[in-house]
Amino acid sequence: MQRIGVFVCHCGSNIAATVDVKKVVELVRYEQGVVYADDYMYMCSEAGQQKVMEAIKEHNLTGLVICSCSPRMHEATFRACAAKAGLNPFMVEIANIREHCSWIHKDMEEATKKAVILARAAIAKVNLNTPLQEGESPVVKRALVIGGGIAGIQTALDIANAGYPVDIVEKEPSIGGRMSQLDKTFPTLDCSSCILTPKMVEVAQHPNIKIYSYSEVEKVGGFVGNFEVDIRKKARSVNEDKCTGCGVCQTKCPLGKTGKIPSEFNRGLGTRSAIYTPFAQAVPNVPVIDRENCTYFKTGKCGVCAKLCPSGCIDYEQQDQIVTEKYGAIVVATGFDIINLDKYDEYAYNTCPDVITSLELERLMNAAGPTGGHLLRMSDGKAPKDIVFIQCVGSRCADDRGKPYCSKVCCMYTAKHAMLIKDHWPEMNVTVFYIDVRTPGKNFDEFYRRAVEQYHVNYIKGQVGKVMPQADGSLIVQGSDLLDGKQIKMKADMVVLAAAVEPNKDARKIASMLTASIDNNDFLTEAHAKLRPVESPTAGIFLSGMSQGPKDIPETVSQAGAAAVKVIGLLAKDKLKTNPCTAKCDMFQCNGCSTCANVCPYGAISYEDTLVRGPGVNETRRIAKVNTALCQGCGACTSACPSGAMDLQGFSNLQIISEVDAICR
Amino acid sequence: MPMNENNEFKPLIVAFCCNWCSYAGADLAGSSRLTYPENVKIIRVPCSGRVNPMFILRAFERGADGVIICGCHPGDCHYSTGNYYARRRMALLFSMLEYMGIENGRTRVEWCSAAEGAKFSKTMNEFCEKIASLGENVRLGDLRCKN
Amino acid sequence: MSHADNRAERICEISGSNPYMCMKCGKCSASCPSYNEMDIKPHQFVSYVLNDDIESLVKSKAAFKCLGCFACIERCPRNVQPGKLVDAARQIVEREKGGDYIQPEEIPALLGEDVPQQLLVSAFRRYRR
Amino acid sequence: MQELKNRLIQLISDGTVARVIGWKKGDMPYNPEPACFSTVEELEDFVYDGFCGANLSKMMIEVANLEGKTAVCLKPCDTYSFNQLIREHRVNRENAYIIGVGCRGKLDIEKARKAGIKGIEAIEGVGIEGEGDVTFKTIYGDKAMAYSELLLDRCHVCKGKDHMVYDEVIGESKDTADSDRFDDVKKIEAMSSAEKFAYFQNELSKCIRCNACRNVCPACSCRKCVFDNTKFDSQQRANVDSFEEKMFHIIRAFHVAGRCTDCGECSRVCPQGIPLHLFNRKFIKDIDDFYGEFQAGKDPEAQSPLTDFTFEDLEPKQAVGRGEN
Repeated sequence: MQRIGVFVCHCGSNIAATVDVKKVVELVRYEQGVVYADDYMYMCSEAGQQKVMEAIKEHNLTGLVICSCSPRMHEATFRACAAKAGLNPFMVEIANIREHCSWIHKDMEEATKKAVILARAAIAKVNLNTPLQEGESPVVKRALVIGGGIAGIQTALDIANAGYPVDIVEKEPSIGGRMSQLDKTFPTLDCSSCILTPKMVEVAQHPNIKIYSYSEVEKVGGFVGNFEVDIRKKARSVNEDKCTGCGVCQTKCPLGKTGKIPSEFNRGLGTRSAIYTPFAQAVPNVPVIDRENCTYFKTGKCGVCAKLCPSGCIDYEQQDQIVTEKYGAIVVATGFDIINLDKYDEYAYNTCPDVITSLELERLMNAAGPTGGHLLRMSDGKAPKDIVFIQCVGSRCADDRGKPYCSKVCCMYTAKHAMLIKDHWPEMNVTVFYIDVRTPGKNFDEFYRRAVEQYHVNYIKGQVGKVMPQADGSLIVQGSDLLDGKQIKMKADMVVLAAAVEPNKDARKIASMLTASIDNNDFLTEAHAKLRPVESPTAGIFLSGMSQGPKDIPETVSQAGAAAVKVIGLLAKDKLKTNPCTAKCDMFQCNGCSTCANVCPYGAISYEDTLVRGPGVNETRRIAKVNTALCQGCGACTSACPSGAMDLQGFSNLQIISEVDAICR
Repeated sequence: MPMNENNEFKPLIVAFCCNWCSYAGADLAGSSRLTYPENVKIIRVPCSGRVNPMFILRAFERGADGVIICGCHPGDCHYSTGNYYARRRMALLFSMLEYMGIENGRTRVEWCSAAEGAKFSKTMNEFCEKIASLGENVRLGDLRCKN
Repeated sequence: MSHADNRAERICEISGSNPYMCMKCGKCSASCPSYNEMDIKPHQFVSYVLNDDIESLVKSKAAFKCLGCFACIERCPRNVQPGKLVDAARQIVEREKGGDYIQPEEIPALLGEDVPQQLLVSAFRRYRR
Repeated sequence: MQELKNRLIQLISDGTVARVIGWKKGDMPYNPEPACFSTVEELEDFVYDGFCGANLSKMMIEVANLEGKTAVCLKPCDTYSFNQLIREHRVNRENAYIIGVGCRGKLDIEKARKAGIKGIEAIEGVGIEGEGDVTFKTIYGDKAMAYSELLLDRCHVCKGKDHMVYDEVIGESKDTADSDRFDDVKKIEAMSSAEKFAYFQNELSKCIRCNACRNVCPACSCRKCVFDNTKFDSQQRANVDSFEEKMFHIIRAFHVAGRCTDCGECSRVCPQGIPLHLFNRKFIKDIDDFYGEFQAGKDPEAQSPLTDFTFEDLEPKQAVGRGEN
């Protein structure tokens, strides 16, 4: 017979405003097994925990029910608290009377009734709880970072500098990510590659970092501390070890001069050869052959690169290669792209080459870009005179053309663009149509104000309704000026769209492989929006950069560092405590039918001939055996088992049924 | 039959929510103050694959009027595959209940992620309405049908 | 919207639009071809509904200057679609007249020289149901 | 039958097998009993005729670990059950000598009773060969019925004349199917919800919980079944209002879902004549409809549909209301 203590939390007024806490205490006092019941203003506070610990000792409690917030919030707190008082931590159950009751209900009487029922269910469960012991599993002291942009680079460097080996998997031929495409960075206007390139080089030279470029994660198995990952190294057609990065192949490739292959790095504004590195500072500085466009791969003729390569590293026969590696932790840093603008006809993006996205503008303004850093119109190669920026293209949209969130970086980079243009070419007129200018960040508003005050950029509050290309090659922009109450029609030579950001297309696929949760916008979900912002709810998976939500470079770098710290904290442990809520087989009921092993995602179940001795039995049978180090406690086996021999500790059949009974009483 | 003061039928609804997605979704509904009726009571299970058909039958036998099982979206299961098995198991169970003359709609499976607090609340509101329209569960109390 | 006659609510009901969704970006007014003719601008329609001032709307010139070109409906990023509010205001005017709906044979007599073609087309598009 | 009996005697005499599982004469001419024979003398009582409906594969579980091989007589449909038991590691294929016995359909004495035949003393024409009518010698004189009229319901939806697993086959088999296996299920599916409920209410209210269906079932071969399990509160108790009691039939059907070979033994042995196979067959039909055709026991390597999935499986809400628009 258990001796259960029930503690009901007021959570200030969070619970007490809708649930009559005192009444709950009075009503649960007479439940089976309950020997003590009390309430307190903040159960999770030190004083509240003290109260719990004292009650455990004073009343010899064998079980605890805490009626408070979600177990996802404070279950660990109260388990630790129980352990401190000498009670097995798995004798604690939480009745969630805040998120599942007080916060969503308004009627005090009904909410109180529900709180009592939720408490009863938890009490019924605790009556059947048994003390459980945590197991241990070893930690592979190596981390994987998926994505080699600034987020992945920073995370990898921080982990590597702490002394742990890190692998970066980057699907493009070079690391660097979006940041390598940028020209300057706000709010200080540093040159992007000037601050990024040293980091890329550091990664390349770091003894603890290995880069898998032009590679993708193919399969992920295992669990925290013991992930097993298959990495597909796509065939580069170039021997990475022999290549010296001399660049002869790229300059001599006949397709380079035809200008037929658009350069992805330059957002299609420039062209590249079929054998190429995306940009001059590529890391690794080893080209790849684009087999879809390469003449040799298409016709079997050409082979110029192989003939001219001084180190003989061109290998047309190279195949994709699968590398399997073990990791203790995985960081997702898959970054972002900008949305497709096909659905925004009104801005004429698809019909007029002089309507460009901000990312394209970055390339046009970059000295290494397709125009050598001269801001020229793509249609006629002339310098524009009037430039109009349109904000929130696809951001903050309630319809299915865009995204519901604010992309966060556009206000600042537009101020940056406006300022840079006015700085280089003071004769150009720059107009920005905005809905709101959002500049929360250190020195951010000052930066935006400089654009207006120092550079006289024309900021107009109002959205643009339509961009109309004219026969003379110019554009007419029709927009609102809400403050002046006018509809404006103005001439422009170039229109720049602040297109919404969206997570990388592969984010969902990768999240699925990692069994990490992901939201409707394909951003990875953090374990707690406020308190665990760089961790996925899936243990051992960490989030870095835009894959978690829109953020700028300073934020990305801070988050990357934070993710690294979490990884280091994990890798620093020799053993991890394993969840003791594992499956357990009752040998008297097991038929050895293998059904459970068929559904186990972790291969944790094996079968052994076991001597079964008990009332009326004394024979050797084929019995299921659970490897508790592998078992993650999902319970798939328990509901697949035909005879009900498999049960899950901590969520046993009888415990769940007793909860059902308590609720339906 | 439980009634409220307006003499409306208040169904008893048991919701099995997986710990990783739907329970967290319910928490999000809570912290976003997205309301749904009090008669929904949530039982936390590690995975929708943990839900044994026995639990559902038990709830009905004990007087529940509706049972809903919520799990991670297919493909997003924290344990990779649990919800796929649950999906098959529940499809067969629901079809069998229908075959035995139990009203459609007393049981439901909904995939709800940790980020879908609004969906969780909406689902519960819809489900409560549906069950209220079906009325009290009398058929599935005793399959021997001896009373 | 607790106004006695609940006309604002009726506007929302008729239009199926939720003015609270508006983020005041002004794209509707930016798209409107008859902007200069309107005494109440498309984006202002939203605030008039929010502020329960339907009287001004039904008395406005704007309600009847709207061509029904659907540009604001098409482009509104928040699904508020002010054009539908304008349309609802017109319907309120019609309904409150209490009279019968117009018969098809009466239409030719009502058409003046300066009735824009687009208005006719859009009226058919809208009222064919 | 004599050929079969001779072969069994030979197998025992030359030591190929240590025992034989077959049927022996019962107390009435129409109820031969499953039996285990260890000597040539015991085999004197061996019988195999049209009334040997019992599926003997389940008995092989008990002999799986005994010394020496065990010969077992399996009809074509019984071999499905045996295969399923192989898949579940319940029987030892190495230890079994399977004689596929010929079958031209098995008989249901209830059909004769329903035709008003009483006081049966002897029955002729029920051998495994032949085409003629069945003659009942009764205290009221001879009565004849066509063999096909007497067939068990399950034989009208025969799975075929081929044995799925065997060491040797003795005798000819015949596919006796003359109606669609799912006709009865479809009939119920077409009813309104209230009609369905009334139908099952009527059928299930006859249940006396004798457990015959459960005990005979070769799929529910648990050492300690879910109905003996204290962990669900589903174990049998004297209390007739227990959870287990109320939900017995649905639990039983789910218990064997995906594993049931549709051998029909449950309905054959039900003393109350409840068409229990209608539950199992509904699951089989749904599995076929939802996940592609699957016959448990056809291939002992095949993955059971309940321990398998595809990414595109139908959603539970699509599984119901298919009869409606």
